[in-house]
Amino acid sequence: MIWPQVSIGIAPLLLTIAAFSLPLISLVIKRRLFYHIYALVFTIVALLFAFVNFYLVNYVYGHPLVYLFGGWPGPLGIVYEIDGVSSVLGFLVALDMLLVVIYSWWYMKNEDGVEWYYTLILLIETGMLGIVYTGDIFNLFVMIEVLAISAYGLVAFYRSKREAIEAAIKYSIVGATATTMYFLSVVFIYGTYGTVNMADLALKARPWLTSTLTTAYSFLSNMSGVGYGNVFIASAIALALALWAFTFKSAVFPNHFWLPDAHPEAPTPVSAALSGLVVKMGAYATLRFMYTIFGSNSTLDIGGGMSLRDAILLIILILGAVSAILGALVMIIQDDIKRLLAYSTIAHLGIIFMGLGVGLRGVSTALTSMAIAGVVLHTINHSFGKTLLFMASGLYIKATGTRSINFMKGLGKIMPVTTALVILGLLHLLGVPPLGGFFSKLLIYNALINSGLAIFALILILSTAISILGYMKLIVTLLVPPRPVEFLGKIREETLPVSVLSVLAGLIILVGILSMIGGIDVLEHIASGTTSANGIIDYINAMVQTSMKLIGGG
Amino acid sequence: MSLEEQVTLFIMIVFPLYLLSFTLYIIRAIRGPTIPDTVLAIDALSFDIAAFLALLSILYRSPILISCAVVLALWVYALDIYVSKYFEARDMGD
Amino acid sequence: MKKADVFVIASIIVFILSLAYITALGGLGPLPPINVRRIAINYLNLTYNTFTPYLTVFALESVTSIVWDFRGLDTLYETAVFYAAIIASIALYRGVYMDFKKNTEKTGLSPIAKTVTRISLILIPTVSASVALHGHLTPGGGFQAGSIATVVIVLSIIIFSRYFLPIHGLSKNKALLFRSIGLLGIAITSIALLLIAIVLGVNAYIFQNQAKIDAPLSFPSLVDNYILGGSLLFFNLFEFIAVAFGFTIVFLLLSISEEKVKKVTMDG
Amino acid sequence: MYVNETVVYIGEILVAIGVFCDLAASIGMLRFPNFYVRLHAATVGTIGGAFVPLIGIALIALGAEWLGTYRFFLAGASIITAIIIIILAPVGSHVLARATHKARLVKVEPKVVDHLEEDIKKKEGDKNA
Amino acid sequence: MLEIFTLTLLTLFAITSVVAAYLAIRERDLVKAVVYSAIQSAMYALIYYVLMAPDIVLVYIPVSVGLIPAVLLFVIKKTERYEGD
Amino acid sequence: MVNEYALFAAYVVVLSLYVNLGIALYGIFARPSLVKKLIAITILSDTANAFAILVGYRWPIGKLPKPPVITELPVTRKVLETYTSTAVDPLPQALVLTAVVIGLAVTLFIAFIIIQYYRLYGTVNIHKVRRR
Amino acid sequence: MNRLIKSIPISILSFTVYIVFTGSIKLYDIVTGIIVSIAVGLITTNIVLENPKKASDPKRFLWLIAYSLKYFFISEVLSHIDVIKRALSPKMSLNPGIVRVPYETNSDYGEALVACSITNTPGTVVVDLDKENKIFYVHWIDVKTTEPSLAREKISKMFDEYAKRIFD
Repeated sequence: MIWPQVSIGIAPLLLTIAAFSLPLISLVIKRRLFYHIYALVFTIVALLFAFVNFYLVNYVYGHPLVYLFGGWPGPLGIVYEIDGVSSVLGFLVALDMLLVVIYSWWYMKNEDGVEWYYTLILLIETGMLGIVYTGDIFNLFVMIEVLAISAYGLVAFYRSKREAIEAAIKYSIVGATATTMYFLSVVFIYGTYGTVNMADLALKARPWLTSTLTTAYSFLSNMSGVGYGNVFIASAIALALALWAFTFKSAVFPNHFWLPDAHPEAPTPVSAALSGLVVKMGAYATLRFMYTIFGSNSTLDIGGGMSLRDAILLIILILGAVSAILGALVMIIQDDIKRLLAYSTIAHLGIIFMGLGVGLRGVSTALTSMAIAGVVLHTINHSFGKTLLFMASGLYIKATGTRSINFMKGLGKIMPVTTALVILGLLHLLGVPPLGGFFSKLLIYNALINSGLAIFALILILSTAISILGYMKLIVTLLVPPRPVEFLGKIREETLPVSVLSVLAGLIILVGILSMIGGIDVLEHIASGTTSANGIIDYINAMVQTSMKLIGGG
Repeated sequence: MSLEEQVTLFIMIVFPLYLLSFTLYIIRAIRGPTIPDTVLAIDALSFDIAAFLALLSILYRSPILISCAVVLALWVYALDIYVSKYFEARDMGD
Repeated sequence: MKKADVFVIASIIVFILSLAYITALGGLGPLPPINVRRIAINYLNLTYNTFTPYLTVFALESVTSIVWDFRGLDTLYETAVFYAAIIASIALYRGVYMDFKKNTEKTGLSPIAKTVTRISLILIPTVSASVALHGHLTPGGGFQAGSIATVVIVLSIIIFSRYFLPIHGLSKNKALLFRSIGLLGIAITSIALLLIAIVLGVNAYIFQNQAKIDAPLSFPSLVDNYILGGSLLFFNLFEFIAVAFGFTIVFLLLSISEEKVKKVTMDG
Repeated sequence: MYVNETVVYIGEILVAIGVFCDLAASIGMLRFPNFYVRLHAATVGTIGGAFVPLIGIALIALGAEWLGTYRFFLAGASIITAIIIIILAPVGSHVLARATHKARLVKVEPKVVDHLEEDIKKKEGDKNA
Repeated sequence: MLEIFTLTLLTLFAITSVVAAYLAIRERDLVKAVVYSAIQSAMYALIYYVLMAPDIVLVYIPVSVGLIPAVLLFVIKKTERYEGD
Repeated sequence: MVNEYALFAAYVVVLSLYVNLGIALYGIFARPSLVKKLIAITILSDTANAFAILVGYRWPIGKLPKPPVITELPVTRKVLETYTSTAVDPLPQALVLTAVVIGLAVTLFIAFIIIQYYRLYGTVNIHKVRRR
Repeated sequence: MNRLIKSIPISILSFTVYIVFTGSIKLYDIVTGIIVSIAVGLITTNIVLENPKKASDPKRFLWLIAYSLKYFFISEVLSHIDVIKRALSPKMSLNPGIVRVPYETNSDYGEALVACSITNTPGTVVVDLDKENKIFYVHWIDVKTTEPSLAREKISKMFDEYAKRIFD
């Protein structure tokens, strides 16, 4: 019975090993084709494992799955713990990265340094899968760094471009500060709770659960003791530091300034991965901290009136709202197509963070689950949509040789398929009904309205309305009758990138269809595994049950 | 008085003197006035600290702490070399 | 002082004071604590414990045990971070080649320093190898030893010149080769028992060192009553190689002359 | 009979000498007027203040039975540290002095004579001529 | 006795490190700043030593006293020495 | 007397860490030179590391704390008991070990980028670049 | 193979360092020590050794030991006392300057030995050297003479003679 367990732990590890051996092979084999195939093979393998995990968690076991590294029980060793949300996101990461790698095949055709590029791409995927799967806050820190440093490297990939290097510097200095703050937060948490395991923390932060989960409690207090010092204050400061780091990583309002520089300057497939996936990791970590560890009725949620957790959630809501508006507003005046898309990313992250802020006290679990389902769905939608748009922008840029929208007038006539797909993607991001984007915005909107946060629901609508202008500008520019353009003859649409775009468009439509035929219910069920009390109990129990098997004879 | 107590007492007596000289070194290191002065002070300070660390490991009765002294001695020498190279050469790699 | 500076300073002071105030309120209890935490006692207890044969590392050093056994995954990915930084730097320098110049007599620092460095070429690698190979017994381990060994690399680049290492057969590509071998060694050690277990049809964990209650395989830990620490020894050895050569790459890249790099990296 | 005691006492004497040298060196560091003169104080600090006490510590460790089996490690590592110091410290001072002189960071003042400066000037004069 | 002694050491090292860090940040000559930051790192290494963390000292001294100043000096040599305004 | 002094000294140490944190943040956000920012980043991560080690320390009251390494062989129950009751917490040390290496990696990479920045802009002073 | 034989002196030195640093002679230490010392020897032979025959001559080692005894117990002590006196006396009697000191030893190692010995005795520091004319430029805290040969007499005659015996 090794197989189902190993598939959880092995996927990121395999990618790391692949990344480790690529430079070694590059000393021997210099064929460009080989690198493409190499990266492709390993991303496909990772996708298989991610799919297996997704399937196992949601359809076979129905409760979170745990892998103990080194055969050490729970809080002693590192634990990978996959619940519904993380299995979905892991699958999304693997799928999206596969498309990015296929697209890179075309995009990196004439670039040098492909072996380093693919090494870093593999490490980015390692980092994201690790973040999503891990059940340990310090391992989360390490994985964030794996992700971050490969991202810095890829942003600086066009080394002779001034803007790229400046963006990389900004990104890396800000990122280094943020991760150090997160490390400080981990130290605070360890100092207080005496553990860095998420499930363990989830139990320790909920004193009321100890009477329900007596076995787990006795096991865990034997392993990692009980709290130490003033738990309330230390958790508050740890959470503040951690959220600061996560908002940096997700580019939410006061800390968004690096994103519009960094994302456009990377090679286009990397921009797609950064905007589509990497920034979501901050939101995912926030979800873990605000719902799994310090969820409702936790240490931070005590006292009358507005609890500290509510205050933090409100701050998250406000920050999300500000970035939603700000991103949409600034997007309108952009002339650079990649910058426009980057600002749109900020707006959408604002929406995601607004969804994350719903779980205030007094809001029912069903509503919170709805909001989290909306967050997950919006993450999926935005990933596909933004990946599509960035990849298409890469096609345009290669065709015209510039990133300015003004020079792209009339490209719709010359590249009809691409433009059609781009319009589909834009409508998707806007939230036009039959497409996926509509349902996620609807879910978040419903959750906000029903939990008495009508103003934020209005802001969501407002942000969408403003961003229509920006998107329309792009669509209109692409569709207007072309002026006599000099590049008319030499542009043609190539098969490979366009087929990747078509796959993404298909996925977008698929998400829409699935949402209509009951996918939302499934997603809400999955999300309730993170938000509801029973879900948390499952989360803790899964870790404890697996760990206790190892203690047995000892 | 056993040998152990006697050695401990001896180290305790020696220590304030060490700290005093460290303080003087640090004052020189911070006052400068030029970079070579600072580096020279750090140099002497660190070699003395290596000896001090060895004494500490006897005082704390944990002999395994000693390996740090070697490392300190090695790397402070390297610091000298970098700074000299910085001033002497046109390029660090030459 | 500018207005922005004042603002920054003020906000930082507020941040610091609030942090200090919160700690003073007992955010972490008395600092430093009087007793270690329960989990620490568990770690200390399981480092070398013949009484719980299925839950122990069989090494004497708790920190190295945590680093490479209890939380080995962290360390693997930490190595990956370091690796990513080096790969990103190489990617920044792609297309730049080292130049060879046969004579190192005229370059570098004073001849006395050169002569003495040659002696320390014996001394330092020996010491660092000792630190690496006793990582499971005394403080130290792969990374520490690797960074001690880096002294040699740095010194020879700075004292002799950038040509010294390539002349004596350690070019950037060779260093990359050795580094990759070290990294692959780490990776293979981490899944070695798993691979053997798949062949034998038994259970095993990734990063497993000693036998567990449901996983019977283990690395050799005691040979002739001498403690080997199981996989820690291999991890330390490979990490030593990987780190030393990783730094070699970094400093070789840093030492390339600026004109040469500019020619390649400035134009598209 | 009293091997341990003797060894330990010798070691303590060496450490005491070391501390004295150390203090003197640090005072010299503060009082001496310029970098070149301070170099000599630094030499006192490294040889008298680090090398000698490290040998002394090695002796103490050999005699200190309460430290357990690892005392040999202590002694050995102290000796290696001492050797490293006596090999590397002079090179450090020399290299620093040379760089300082080459880069003209510090004036050799007060001075009786500066042959190095004279020779450098002579060489430059030869080149120019 | 030993407690007081340990505490005194810690306090001294901590204060020195603050002074060195302050100077490192305020200094306009970047080479000096690097040297000051090396002092600060050495003081932290001593704090780790007193706090019984030999493993950290072993990794920290090479990294913070040795390698990072080396890298920074390489950087300063390749870029510029004084921090403007 | 001892206890009061202990408390005072502990506060001084912790406060010094916070002050260093503040100095480092000031360096990162307010100093114009990128190299200075890099130095500040190293100081920042040092501070976090020192804090972690302090959290894992065992106060030297009664027993002398020891490094987390077993030095007595053979390891009997008694040896283990003394070991667990005197050694300091190894976990923060392991975490800091990882964090130091990660900080080093980031620093190395930022250093490389700063050099490249200078090649392209001719300065590492961001104020000067912004003014252009 | 030739290289292996050539590297034996270095390997022995390396092995000694390894064992002294480890401080124990269990089987594990000896086995790893032998492996490490052979590896270090093989790698560094061509860099470190000029003439392996010299390195395996016991007479030279005896001279080295005699030299170090004389050096540590006489020259070092005297010069330490001198400099400490200067540092502590209320009126510093300084008379510094840089003087030429010629040397005679021929090998690199001899040169380094003399230079390190001069620098390691407080009161004299080698600032620079001229390899072609075989001159050290020594910063001397108390310049008694500016005549190079007399300065050699005062500073480095003993070191130079022993260095010739040990390394030439």
